[in-house]
Amino acid sequence: MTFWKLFARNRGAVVGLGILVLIAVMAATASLFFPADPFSLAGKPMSPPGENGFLLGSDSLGRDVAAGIAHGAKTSLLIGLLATLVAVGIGIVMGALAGYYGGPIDNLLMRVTEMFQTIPSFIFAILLVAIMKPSIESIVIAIAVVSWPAVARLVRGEFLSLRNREFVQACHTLGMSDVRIMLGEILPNCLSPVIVIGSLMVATAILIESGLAFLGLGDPNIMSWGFQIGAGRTLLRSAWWVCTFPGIAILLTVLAINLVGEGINDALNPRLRERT
Amino acid sequence: MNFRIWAAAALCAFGLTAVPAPSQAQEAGGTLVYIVQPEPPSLASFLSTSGPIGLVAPKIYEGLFDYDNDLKIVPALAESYEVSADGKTVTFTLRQGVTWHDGAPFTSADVAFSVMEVLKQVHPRGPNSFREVTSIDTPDEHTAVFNLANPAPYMLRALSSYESPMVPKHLLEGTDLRNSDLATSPVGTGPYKFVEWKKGQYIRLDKNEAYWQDGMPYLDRLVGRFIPDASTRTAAMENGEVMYGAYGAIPNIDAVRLRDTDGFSVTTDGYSMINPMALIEFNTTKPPFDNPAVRKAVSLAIDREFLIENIWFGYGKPATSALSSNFAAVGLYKEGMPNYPKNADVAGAIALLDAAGIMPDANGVRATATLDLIPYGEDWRRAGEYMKQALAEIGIAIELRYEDVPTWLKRIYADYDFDFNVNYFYQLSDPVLGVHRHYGTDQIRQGTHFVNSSRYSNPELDALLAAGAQEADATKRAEIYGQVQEILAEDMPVANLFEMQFLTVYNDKLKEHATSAMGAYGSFDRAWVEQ
Amino acid sequence: MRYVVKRLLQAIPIVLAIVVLNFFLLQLAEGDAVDVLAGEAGSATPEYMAELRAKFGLDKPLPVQLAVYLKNVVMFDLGYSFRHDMPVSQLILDRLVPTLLLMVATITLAVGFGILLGLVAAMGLNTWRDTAISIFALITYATPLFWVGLMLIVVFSLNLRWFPTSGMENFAMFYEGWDRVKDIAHHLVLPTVTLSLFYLALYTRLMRASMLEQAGQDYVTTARAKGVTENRIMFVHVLRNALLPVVTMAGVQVGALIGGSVIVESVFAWPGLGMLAFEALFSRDLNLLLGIFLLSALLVVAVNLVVDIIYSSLDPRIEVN
Amino acid sequence: MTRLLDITDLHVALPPESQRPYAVEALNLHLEPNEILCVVGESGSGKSLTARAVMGLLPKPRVRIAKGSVNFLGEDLAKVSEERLRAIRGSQISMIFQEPMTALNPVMTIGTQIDEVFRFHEKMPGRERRARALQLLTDVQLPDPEQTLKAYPHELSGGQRQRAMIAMALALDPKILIADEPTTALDVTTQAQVLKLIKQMQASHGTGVLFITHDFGVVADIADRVAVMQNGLLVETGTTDQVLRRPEHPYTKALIGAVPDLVPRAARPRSGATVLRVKNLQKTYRSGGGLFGGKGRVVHAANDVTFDLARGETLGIVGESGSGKSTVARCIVRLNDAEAGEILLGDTDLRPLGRAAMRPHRSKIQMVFQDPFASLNPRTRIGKIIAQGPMMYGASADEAKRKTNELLEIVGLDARAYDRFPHEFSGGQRQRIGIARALALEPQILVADEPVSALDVSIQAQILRLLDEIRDRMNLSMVFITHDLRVAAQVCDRIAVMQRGKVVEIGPTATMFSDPKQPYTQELLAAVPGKDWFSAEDMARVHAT
Repeated sequence: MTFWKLFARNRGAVVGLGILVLIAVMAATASLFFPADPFSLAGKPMSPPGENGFLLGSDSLGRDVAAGIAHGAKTSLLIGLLATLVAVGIGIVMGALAGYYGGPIDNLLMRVTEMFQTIPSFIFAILLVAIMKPSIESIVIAIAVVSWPAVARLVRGEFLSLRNREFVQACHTLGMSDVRIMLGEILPNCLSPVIVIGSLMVATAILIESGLAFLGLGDPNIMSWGFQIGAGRTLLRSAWWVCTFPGIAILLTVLAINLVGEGINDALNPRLRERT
Repeated sequence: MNFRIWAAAALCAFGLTAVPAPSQAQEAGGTLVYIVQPEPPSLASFLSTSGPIGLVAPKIYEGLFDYDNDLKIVPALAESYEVSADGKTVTFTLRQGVTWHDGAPFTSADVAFSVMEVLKQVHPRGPNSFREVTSIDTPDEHTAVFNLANPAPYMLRALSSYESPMVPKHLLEGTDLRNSDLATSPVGTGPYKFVEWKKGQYIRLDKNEAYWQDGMPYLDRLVGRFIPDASTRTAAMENGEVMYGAYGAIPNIDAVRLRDTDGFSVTTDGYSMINPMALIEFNTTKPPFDNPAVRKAVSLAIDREFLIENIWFGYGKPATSALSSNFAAVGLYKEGMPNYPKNADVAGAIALLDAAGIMPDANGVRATATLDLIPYGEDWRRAGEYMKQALAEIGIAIELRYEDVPTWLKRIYADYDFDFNVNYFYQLSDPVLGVHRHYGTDQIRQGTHFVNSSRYSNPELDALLAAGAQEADATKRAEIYGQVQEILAEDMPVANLFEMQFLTVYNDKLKEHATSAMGAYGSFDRAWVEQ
Repeated sequence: MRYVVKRLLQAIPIVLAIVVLNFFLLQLAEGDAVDVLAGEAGSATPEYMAELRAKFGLDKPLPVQLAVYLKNVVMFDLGYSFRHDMPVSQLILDRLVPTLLLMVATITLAVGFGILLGLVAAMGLNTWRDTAISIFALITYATPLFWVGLMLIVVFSLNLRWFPTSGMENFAMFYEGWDRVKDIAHHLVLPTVTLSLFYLALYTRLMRASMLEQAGQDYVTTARAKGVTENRIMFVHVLRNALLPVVTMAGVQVGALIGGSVIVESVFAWPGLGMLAFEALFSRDLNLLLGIFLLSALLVVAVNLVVDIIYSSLDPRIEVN
Repeated sequence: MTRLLDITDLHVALPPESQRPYAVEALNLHLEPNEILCVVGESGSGKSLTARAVMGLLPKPRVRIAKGSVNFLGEDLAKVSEERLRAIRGSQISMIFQEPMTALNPVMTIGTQIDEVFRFHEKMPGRERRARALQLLTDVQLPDPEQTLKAYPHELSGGQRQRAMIAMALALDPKILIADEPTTALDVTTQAQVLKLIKQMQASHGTGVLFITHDFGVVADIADRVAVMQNGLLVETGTTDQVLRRPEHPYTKALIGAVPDLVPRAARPRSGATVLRVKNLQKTYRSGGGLFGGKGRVVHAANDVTFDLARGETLGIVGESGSGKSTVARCIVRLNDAEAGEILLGDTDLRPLGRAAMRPHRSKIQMVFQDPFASLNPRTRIGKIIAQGPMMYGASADEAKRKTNELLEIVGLDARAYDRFPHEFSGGQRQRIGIARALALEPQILVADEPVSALDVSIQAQILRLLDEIRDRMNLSMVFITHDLRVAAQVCDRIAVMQRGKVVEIGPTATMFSDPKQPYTQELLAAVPGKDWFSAEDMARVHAT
């Protein structure tokens, strides 16, 4: 069965993908529907949803919450994707080297991984952002730095089991180089679980960004959902819409990504195919 | 008014306010849980004027004086004082029968030690407040004579427990002041005794049974709680878990809501001694703000009322001069200064820029700059975001920068690596104490915080400031500061935005907590809770 | 016992590496503890600040500072927090009990309910129960923590008045003895629920997947072939095997939990280590922050040890030694 | 005598998207008391699902009984309630499985798992249950039954685990024992013991045994009657003697014909030239221990192994699991590094060569692997799998493609295979691809590590034939690793028998079979299942028909 057929068997995953596509479309067309700068003071501050021409209300400065969500989608998705890409990149390199070579290299790299897992990750992320100054780049780097160990462990496990597979040994007997074996032979075979864990990591990254923003560690120049929540959190009791709608946006996105991740997992994981 | 008359008026006021009348029958007993935010680094009010210390330490330590809401002197550890005719000797008569919390008697030796060895040496503002004090004589246990090099009328306004706490000589003498045990377990003469400090949770103070004011304090216990999240502080207030929160502990938006809720009140009383002013510091040494026209354009482009209405929810007053309008009471404030519009004057700002030859490029951008924001809370971020929009209107493109406290302090005051910076300063009870530090050439002190980071230097102004500090005659002094304000309105090294009004939110069951000018920095000796 | 010692010895290089890494990272941060202290104090002269730096030992070259710190750590001295004017060890110990309370309560709740929900979901695979639990798990996972926390306060503290909003104890009363225990437990409810909701989702999903995987194993067929009832198969055979990955996960999560609680500690004013670390970072209280990293690393090592022991009692194939 | 079990017109339906509608179709089969009925078939024949259908253990709801009845002493097991089935399972009908490691719950003691059988079927005080369990373990000849009761599955050897499974299955004296390939995962000597045990237990309890297997040797040793299945259909049934000696159905004939004869084929003349000489090869594995002391276990996987290989010759290395035969093979192709000894390819000692120095020699020794599913990269097209070897040694893309097509033809595959992925091929076809890959570099020596042990018997014969052809055609020398003496007899010119890392005996195949010198060799030969049935004359008759 093709991947898509398997994927489509999970109804939740299809719904999730639908939501995700909608969000992506929203991010891509934000400038069409909300041509103005999302930071611009568009009207009466603290207008409830539906009033004064604000679909989802306005915040304490009179900025359009809906415009913020549309423009922020781009940033939040970007942060999620970039952080995940970087984390997966580091994780694959570390995990591949450790799993493939084993022995002292494995030992060393796994100690390093363990070290990063032993540091309380959220505090470490805060520390990195504080040192690098809050900006999109520093947030991406910080999230990636605290996320890669999980990928590294996963990839290492896959490499450990795959490196003794007969098809890899066959490559050895052909005299193939290590790099080529790692990249050309083993890596493609362990991508499925990496894709699954990566998809969930995107969701986690978006959550971490909102958490950092809550603590005041967002980039003040770029509209993101985390920024909106940070800006609206003290208004939660007086103007619930300012913080709630971006919160719902995060919830929906994270939910959708998780559903899609599960769908990918079901489709890629042959063991589970039989049971759903 | 010459100095003598000024002193006599003060004495006179003394008599009028010596016995405040209770507005309602007090009930003794009970505990007051109030918000202390953030958690203070220590309780050494003789070392630091950090805000949260002020919320706790003045309950334990006392000053020579207290001040009522009209800034009039109220006797505390000093029962009365007398200023000599030349203004160079001030004699304090100290209260008898006062003891430290450990039982030792309070004497003039403690006063001399506190001022000469502690406040003048290690207190951040002490060297300034007491700079004219050359020595203190203690003819007997209850008399302290301050010998001054020059008259220093402002000194009498800096004798509160928050500004100048009296500390126990017998516990501090010969110790390393900066490393004293008193920092974490203070011993004072005040109405409450220090009992316990649970880091991250609360500071507990119990009633001082041996307090010199009979029957006071009314409360059995004070507990200062630390609650990091603003929304939770509001919730705790609503739930009755805390009854008092000052210095914006409850965000203005919530304060406005609680104001309209039964059982809670909001007051702006209790901040008249600190006189906070929100402002923008410009780096006058590099483009674009080395040009006064650009600085003035910024001041013109900002809608001060918008800031107050939408970010501080109506609390605050547009700034109209380099001095706070609160100085009108002592005649130093000058009305009608230009360049401080209530509402944005975009056209005026653009005209200024055009006249200065700063023209827009193809994208309409005349200048670019990075705006640093004081990292003391969300409101300032909102203010920055507003300014970014407002200044875009006049073609100044802004990048916002929000860093943590140490990074920001170092950038602004040590490295001078900034374009302009949103900040707020306490103008305090006299310009000498709170305003001079912005503008004087001698206040360009690299590495010292909250001084002249604009590096604005104007000999003419320096001379005026020096004269103003020593001028005893109120009329002449008003004239001097009038000129100061005119110069600053034109040069605008600092653009004052608005006079801040800090809010105190309290549960209506709590009575008589704002009896002094010090407000939350006061002693709470007369506060009581309706059971 | 030898195993415990061995594990602790193995942990030493990791813990030291964490300390050294963070030591240098923090040097990259602008400003130092003196800047913060002076900034808070209102104003201070450069001379005074230099004096403070000398006192804190911040004027020495970096390697010397590090060497001094490491030397002290080896002698079980975590140094002095100049900001709090207290020995770091005392500060941390004060916060350790609340941290552990929150951690243990959260893990217990999250793992307990996660196992339960995962079990129910797996047993009613593809029924409405399974769907409902999966959706619940996803939503709790996807909702930002602070939003949940604030909403719980609004509903349960302000509207229903069931629980206090914040803090660990009632500071107006200063209960003692048994009353104090009840009081603390009362305060513990909301933060624990908030924090565990997030982790609950992870455990629920893991448990469900693990149950499903184990249910397909050969030994289940064997048990069926023996005529063992479905309930016993589920609750005795499958459950115990399915718990293994959950236990492993719980061990891994502990490190994250200490840091992840920053937001919950902040919202509920819970006096834990997360908030202390957060404050220490922003006041450049190097000794304190390193001390917290050190302690949490040790905590993680200790918890992993406990997890290993639990694991070996669940899985006879793993031998502790 | 009444039949214990009467299966009539049984249809087991597969899920809709499967290749065929029924896994088992119109099956009629019966089992008498005190009889061993072997159901034989290749993979996919439906033999295992038949067993599960009887037990009510089909993976419902996707696989289910669509039609027919399973009559067990008057009850139709296809229709009775789940409750009733459960009561029958374990007490009246019980089952043992192929893989005793996974079939036992890893986290429960043997004692508890046996105890469950009693607890769920009889009311018995704990003390008595324990006594019965002990007795059972004694009956199945487990050493130290007391200790075994407390042991976890991983603490026992494979044979012991299967004995424990048998004890569990026989705990309540069931009328029927279903054994699903119970000895397939075991070594040949252990297999012989377990088969003996099953037979003994069956005889002493009078149990009817439904024995599922693919191995005619085992059938010959154990069966009273035989049923042969193919693609879900029963093709032939009869007494063992009938089916094995006088098969009627062509499929049965073909199957039996494919079973390699235990009588070695005639040895071919040995050419003089020696291509490979292995001298005193030494390889040890250490486990445990580590940085903080503690002595690890040391396993001598290859201990002073010496042999040589002549041009065109096939040397078999035979042994049970753990004997070190695979280690030797891997050391020769330098997948593992031996610590000491010499591997002389011509005049070059390969053993000490580094990666780079080894590279020019790689093409001369190639390997064929055991598992046709694991030995091909699932993400790479067949063409690339075969062509990448020559291309790495400098062949142009066209050249490599031409060569690949040539090789595909040699190994009997369609040229269209070039652009396909491994999962589109059957096990036998994949093994052909594996061979083509090995041949692509035109090696002098082919090391084949159990190349046919994962294949069905008919496919196995084809692959062995292919290897033979290739060897002749290319004048290859071959090192052939196997555990199966039948295969060895048909392929090898000489045989080396290994035990615990040592070569215990080496010599020409015929001598080895007719006159084994070492007790271990004798033991191995004695344990080969079905050796008495398949004498040369029988085989000759089968082939003749």
